[in-house]
Amino acid sequence: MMGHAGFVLASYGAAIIVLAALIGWILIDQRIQRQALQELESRGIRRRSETKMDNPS
Amino acid sequence: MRLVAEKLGGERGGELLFHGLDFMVSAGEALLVTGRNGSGKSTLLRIIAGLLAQAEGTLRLEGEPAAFEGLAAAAHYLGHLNAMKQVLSVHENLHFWQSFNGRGKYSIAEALERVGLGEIGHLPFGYLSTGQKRRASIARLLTSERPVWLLDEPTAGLDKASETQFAALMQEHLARGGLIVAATHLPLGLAGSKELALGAPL
Amino acid sequence: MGALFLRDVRLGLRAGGGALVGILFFLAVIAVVPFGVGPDLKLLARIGAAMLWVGALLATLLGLDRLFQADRDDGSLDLLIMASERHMLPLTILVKCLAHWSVSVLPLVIASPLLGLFMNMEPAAIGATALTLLVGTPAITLIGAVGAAVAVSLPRGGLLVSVIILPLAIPVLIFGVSASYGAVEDPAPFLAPFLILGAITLFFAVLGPVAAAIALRSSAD
Amino acid sequence: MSDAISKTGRWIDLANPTRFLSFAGAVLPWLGGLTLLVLAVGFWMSINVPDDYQQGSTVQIMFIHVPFAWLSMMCYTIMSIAALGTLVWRHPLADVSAKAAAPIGAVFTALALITGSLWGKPMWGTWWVWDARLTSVFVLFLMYLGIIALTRAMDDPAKSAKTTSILTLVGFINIPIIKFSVDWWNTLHQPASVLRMGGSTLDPSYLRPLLVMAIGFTLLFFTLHMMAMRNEIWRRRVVAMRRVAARNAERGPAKQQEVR
Repeated sequence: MMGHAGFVLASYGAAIIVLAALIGWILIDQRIQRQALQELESRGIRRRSETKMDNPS
Repeated sequence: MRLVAEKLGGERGGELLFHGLDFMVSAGEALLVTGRNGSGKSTLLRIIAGLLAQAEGTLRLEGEPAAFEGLAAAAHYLGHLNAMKQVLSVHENLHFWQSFNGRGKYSIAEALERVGLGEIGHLPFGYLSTGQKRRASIARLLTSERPVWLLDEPTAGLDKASETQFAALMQEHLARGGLIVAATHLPLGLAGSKELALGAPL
Repeated sequence: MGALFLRDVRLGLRAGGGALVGILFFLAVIAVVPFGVGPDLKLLARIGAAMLWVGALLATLLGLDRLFQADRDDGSLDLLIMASERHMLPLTILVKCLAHWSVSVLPLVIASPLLGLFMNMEPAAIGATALTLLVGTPAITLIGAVGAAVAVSLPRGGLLVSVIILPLAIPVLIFGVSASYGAVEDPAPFLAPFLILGAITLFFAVLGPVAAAIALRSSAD
Repeated sequence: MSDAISKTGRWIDLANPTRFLSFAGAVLPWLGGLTLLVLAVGFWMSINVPDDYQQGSTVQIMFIHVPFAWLSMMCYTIMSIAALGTLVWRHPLADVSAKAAAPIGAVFTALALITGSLWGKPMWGTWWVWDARLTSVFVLFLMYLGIIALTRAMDDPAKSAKTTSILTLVGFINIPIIKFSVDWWNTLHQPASVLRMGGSTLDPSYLRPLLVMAIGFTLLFFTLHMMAMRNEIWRRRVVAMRRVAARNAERGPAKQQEVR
């Protein structure tokens, strides 16, 4: 009953790897969206709500 | 370089749309194909592009530049559809066609600038309006070099300003020794172009 | 050609999650099997390789009808055909098939070992099945290209493509499954059917794109 | 007058995601730190438990397997509530929440299956059996993937929100099935030992690290969910701004023409 350390290690390892991948994916996604927002803002594009605030037509 | 058609006939769905067409377009010339709906304008263009087989007659390109072998290889075809992917950006779309079809006189950025889309090359193609999509498609003609332009209703969906812009692009292409065959029912603003009226009763 | 491959891979990954649907279908088919035959682990282990192959075959057929349809719908197909002086059309089709395979079939092959565990298969059988799937599924995609090209101008060609292709894909299934069994059952050989499977894939790598090119040219209207 | 009302209505709609963004920005560092702390303590506690007389060292798998399984169900419940929020109250954040939760839930479900498999092999002698509990969790995993595929298949968020919500709610019947499968059917999987009538059957030396780990992973879920929701809001803003950009570009050259 003591020879099961491999299974314990494998399950902890799998959990860490998969969770790290999930966190990494979320962080990468975060960076992509932030960059896209910054790029659009640097082009002087704003959302409709904000442009409406400027010139209520 | 000239495009020569002799006794050309085309059919669609087993029905002969036109026959006995003779025309010749030389370098620097534009041929406007006119006619009512269903008279075979699109069919004629697709035959010239090699996408459909002609029912009769011959069609050849004489004295084409050595880089292009055959009519289809020397031609740009701008059909009803824009041949662009909605989810890819305009730039990605053009980049694909440029690397697939070979480089032209213009870079992608220049071509987009010429059609007035320089600002929005980074946007997915699907976000563009109909006219913008058409202009992006016109930019494709500029990014790869082809002496023959086959244009099927090229100005559909374009506003007046873009039409003028496009007319200038066509003039430039003709001045460089290219030739244009365009199916249209609107005047394209090309000075000194020939006209071929289809749809005369058989 | 590299550009075409990249474009198709990008489209497959970006648009609508087509790759995910294929793998989901595969998982669902495999999950349904134990309900059909009962959760007898010995029986599942015996039919495991065959079920994985059938599931992969069906999942591969699933997205094939879009192979040329998407390009036809937006007019790209005309330009691909017109460019055949620069890029041979069969080669273009081969590249499109490879891109399609890498996006929507390769994930199935990668998932198949996990499903092998669900079917209680032995490690050797799982390895052999994954290997035969890796070698054999390209053949299904390449045969499928012919069906997709034939059905490209039909408005609802999806089901028709599957029906056309299924009989042609049977040899792939036969040799794939027999190679998988050959790896675990003693008298049956593994190498011979596996090599035949590889040969089938190579054969269709030539025949499929050429036939599809002819079909595409004639179907243009 | 009606114009003003519709404008304020729109303002409230817009204010919610905006308020959420500033809230998330303020809370996330603390939540993330707390998550790390609790998980570290839980991890330290769980590697120091004595071996079980029956299960040996594999009992340590329980400390991650049970939280993953619990989270896989909690995540689906949250998505179902969000689906109700989308269908009944049309709250703009509800759809964002459901869409952001689906991949996280799928990952936790996959981990519950993987760790369960790794626990089952030494205990039962097989990686997988098709009994009620395991099968229903596998079905849950398939449903997560189906929901993800559906949200990705439609590019219009407003349209996909409704269909996805309906699918999510229909799939919710699976959650009680998972929960009670061990009681309703005779399965290999052991019955619930933590949450049950008449107190836990688990020895306190196992219960304590398990609870700490469960809290830690729940915190992790909320941290990730909040981050994913923020990403989703940003993604939608990018889409909206790109559409504005396409329209603006159209106005540009036309104006120049007029000037000329």
